Amino acid sequence: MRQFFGWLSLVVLMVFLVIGALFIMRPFGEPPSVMDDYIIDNAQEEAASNNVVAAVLFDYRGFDTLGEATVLFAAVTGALLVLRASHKKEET
Amino acid sequence: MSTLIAHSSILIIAVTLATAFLTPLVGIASKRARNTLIVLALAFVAFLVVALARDVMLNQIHVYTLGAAAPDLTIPGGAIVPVRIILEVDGLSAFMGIVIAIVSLVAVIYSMSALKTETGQNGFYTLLLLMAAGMFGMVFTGDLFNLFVFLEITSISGAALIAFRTKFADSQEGGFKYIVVSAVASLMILFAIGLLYSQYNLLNIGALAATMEYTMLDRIALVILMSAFVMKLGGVPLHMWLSDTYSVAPASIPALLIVASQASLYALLRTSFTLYGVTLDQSVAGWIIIIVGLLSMFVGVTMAILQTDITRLIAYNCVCESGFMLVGLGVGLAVLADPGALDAFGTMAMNGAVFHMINHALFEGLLFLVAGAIFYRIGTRDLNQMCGLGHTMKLTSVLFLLGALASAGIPPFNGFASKILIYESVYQFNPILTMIGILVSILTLAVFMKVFFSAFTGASLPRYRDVREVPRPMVAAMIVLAAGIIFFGLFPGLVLDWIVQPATDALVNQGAYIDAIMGAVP
Amino acid sequence: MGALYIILPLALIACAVFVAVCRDLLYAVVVLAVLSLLLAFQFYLLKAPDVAIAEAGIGAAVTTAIFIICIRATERRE
Amino acid sequence: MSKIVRTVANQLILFVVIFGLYVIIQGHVTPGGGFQGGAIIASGAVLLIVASGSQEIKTWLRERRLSVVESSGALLFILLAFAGIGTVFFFNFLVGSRLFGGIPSVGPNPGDVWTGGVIPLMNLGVGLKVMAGLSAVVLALALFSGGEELEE
Repeated sequence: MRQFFGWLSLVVLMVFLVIGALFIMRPFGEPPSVMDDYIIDNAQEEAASNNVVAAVLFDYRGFDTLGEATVLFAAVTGALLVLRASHKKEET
Repeated sequence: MSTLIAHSSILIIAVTLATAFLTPLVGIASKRARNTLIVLALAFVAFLVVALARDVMLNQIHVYTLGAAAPDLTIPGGAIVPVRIILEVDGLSAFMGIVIAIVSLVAVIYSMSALKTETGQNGFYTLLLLMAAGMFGMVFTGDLFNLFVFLEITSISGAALIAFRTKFADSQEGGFKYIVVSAVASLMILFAIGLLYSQYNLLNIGALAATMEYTMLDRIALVILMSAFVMKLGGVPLHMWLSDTYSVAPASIPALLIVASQASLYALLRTSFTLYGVTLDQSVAGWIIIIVGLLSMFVGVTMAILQTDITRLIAYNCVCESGFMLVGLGVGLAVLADPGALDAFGTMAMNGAVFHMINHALFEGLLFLVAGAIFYRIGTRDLNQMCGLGHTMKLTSVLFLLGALASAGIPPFNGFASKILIYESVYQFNPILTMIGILVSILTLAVFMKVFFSAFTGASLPRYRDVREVPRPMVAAMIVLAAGIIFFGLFPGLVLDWIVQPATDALVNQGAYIDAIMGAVP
Repeated sequence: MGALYIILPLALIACAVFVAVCRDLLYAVVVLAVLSLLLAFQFYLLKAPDVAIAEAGIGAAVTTAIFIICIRATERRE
Repeated sequence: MSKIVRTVANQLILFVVIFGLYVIIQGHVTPGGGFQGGAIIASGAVLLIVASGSQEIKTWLRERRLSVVESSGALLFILLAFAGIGTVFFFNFLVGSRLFGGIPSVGPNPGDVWTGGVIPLMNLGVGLKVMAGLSAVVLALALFSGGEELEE
C-alpha cells in the first residue's frame, strides 16, 4: 500500500508538471526561432544537402548523431554481453 | 603542441570512442594487442587531459566549435546565437576530466588482471571505454542536449557492465535496476530540455544562461532537471538503487560508477550555478540541496551500520560521503548572491566540496577495489564469513585501513583535508550542520573499524590458510589510488591552489562561461 | 482531412491505454505495433517524414520482434 | 513456419534491402538517412529470422560477423569525423571537392545525389552500424530464447 501511494504521488506530480507546462508553453508553431531560421536559410549552402534534417543530423549536430550511434552500439554490445554466458552453456 | 592542445578537448572524447569501436575488431585477432591498445589509448588520453587542464587553469576557458570553420568561431556570421555543438572546458570540467582519467586508467589496469579468466572480455573493455568516453563527454560539453546524449551512453554501458557477471542472478537484477533508474532520469532530463528548447529555441548552456528569464516554465524545468540529476547521483530520497547496483558489479566497475555519479553531480552544478545562476532563488535552491545532503549523510551512515555485505556497506558509505559534497555546495549556492558571505565562507565551502569530489573518487575507489580483491581470493562478500584475512593478505588489509581512515576523515589522509574545509566554513553558515557532519564522520569510523577488525584481524581460519595476496597489476592499481590519498592528504595546499580553486572560481563566475560563447557578439 | 487531426491522437491514446491494461502480453505487443504505425502516420502529418520512417522501421518492426521473442522465452500472460 | 511464408519472405527480402539501401543513399536529398535505412534493412533481417528460424539463419549469419560489421560502420563514421580535423573535428571537408562535392542551389529544387560532402558517407557508416546492430540483437535474443522455430 505504501509503495502504491509512493508511485501514485510520483505520477500525480509528473502529470501536474506536464499539464502545467503545457498551459504556459509558447503556442504551438510559434517558437522564437533564432537558431532554426539560421539553419533553414543556410543549410543548403553550408552543408550542401537538400534535406535540411540530414544537414542538421550530420553537420550542425553531427556530434549528437555520433553519440546516438554510440548509444545504440553500447546497447547492442551490452545485450550481446549479457546474453553471452547462458548462450554458450546451451550450445555445449 | 599548441595545435594538439587546441584540439585536445575533442581528441579526449574521440580517441576514447574510436578505441572503443576498435576494441572488438582487435580483440578477435589478439588479446594482448587489444590490452596494449586500450592502455596506450587511455594513457594518451590522460596525458591530453593533463595538458588541457594545465592550459585551462593557466590561461582561459577552452572553447571548441564542432564542424565550424575554426574552433573558436562559436557564433557563425549572420547568426546571433550559437548554432553548432560547442565543447566548453572551464576549471570545473578540467577538474572532473582529471578524476575520470585517473579512475578509468586504474580500473582498466585492475580489470586486466582481475577478469583474466572471464568470458566476454571484448565487450567488457568496449563498454568500459564507452563509459569513460561518455563521462568525458558529459563534463566537457557545453550543450544541453549533448549532455543528455553522453549521459545515456554512460548509463547504458554502466548497466551492461553491472550485469557483466551473468552467472549471478543478482548482478542481472542490479543491471536492470540501474537501467530503469537511468531511463526514468533520462526521460525527465529530455523533457526538461524540450521545455527549455521550446521556450528559447536554444540548446547551448552559455547562450541559454544569457537569455534565461526564470519564468514559471523555467522553474518546472529546473525542478525536473535537479530531481533527475539527484536521482542519478544517488541523493537520499532517490538512493534505493545505489547499493543494489554497486554491490553486484565486478570490482573495478563501482569505482567508475562513483565517477559517473559525480559526473551527474557536475551536471547538477552546471544546471544550478551556470545555467540558472544569478536568476535562481539561491537560498531556497541551496537549502534544498543542503537538506538532500543532510539526509544522504544520515541515511547513508545508518544503513551502512546494518550491512553484513562488504560492498553494500561501502555503497552506503558512498551515499553518506556524497552528502558532504552536497552540503558544501548547497552552502555555496545559498550565499551565491551575497559577496561578503561568499568571501567569508562560501568559496571555502565549495572548495571543500569540490576537493572532496576527487578525494571521494580516490578513497571509495580504493575501498571497492580492496573489496573486489577479497572477493577475487575468497569468493564471498559476506562479512560474517571473513576472519583473519590480514595474516595472508597483508598489503590488502593495510590498503583497506588507509581507505577507511581517509573516508572517516582522520588527519594525515585526504578525507581530512577536504572535510575540515567543509566543517570550518559550514560552521559559519549554520553550526548545526557542522555538528551533524562530525557525528556522521565518527559513525563512519566506527563502521569501518567494525569491518576491519572482523575481517582482517583475529584468528586465521583454516579454510583461508592458503589464500594469497592478489596478483601484481591489481596491487599496483590499488597502490596508485593509495598514493593519491596520501599525497593529497600531505599536500592539500598544492592541490587546492592548482586544481580545486580554479574549479570553484569557474562555478562562481557565471559571466565568464557565458562570455566564452557569446563574447563574439558586440 | 481536418478530422484526421482529432481521430488520430484519440486512437493513439486508446491504443496506449489498451497496452497498459491488457493482461495478455501478446495482444499488448500487437497493439503496440499498431500504435507505432499510427504514430508514424502522425509524424508524417506533422511534416516530419524522417522521424516517421524511423518510427515505422524501429517501432513497428524491430521492437515488436524483440518483444515477441522475449514473450516466447517467458510467460504469455502477465 | 509454413513453406508459403518462407518462400514469400525470401522473395520479399530483396525488395526490403533495396528500399533500405535507397533510403540510406538518398538520405541527404529525400527524407531518410542512415538510421532509417539501417532499421529498414534490419527489419528485413528480422523477417528472415522469423520466417526461417534462428537455427537455419545461424549457419551463415553469426553475431560475431555482425558485430564486426557494426564496429566497422562506427569506425567509418568516426574516421570521417576525424578526417576534418585539419580544420575542425566534424568539418564537412568534402564540400566542393570531386567526391559528393556538388552544392545544391538554394531554395526548392529536385536535388542531386552527387551533393552533401561527407553526409552520404556518414549515412553509409551509420546505416551499416544500425543494420548490423539491430539484427545482431534480434538474432542473439532469438538464439538465446531457445533455438527452435517459431511456432505461433
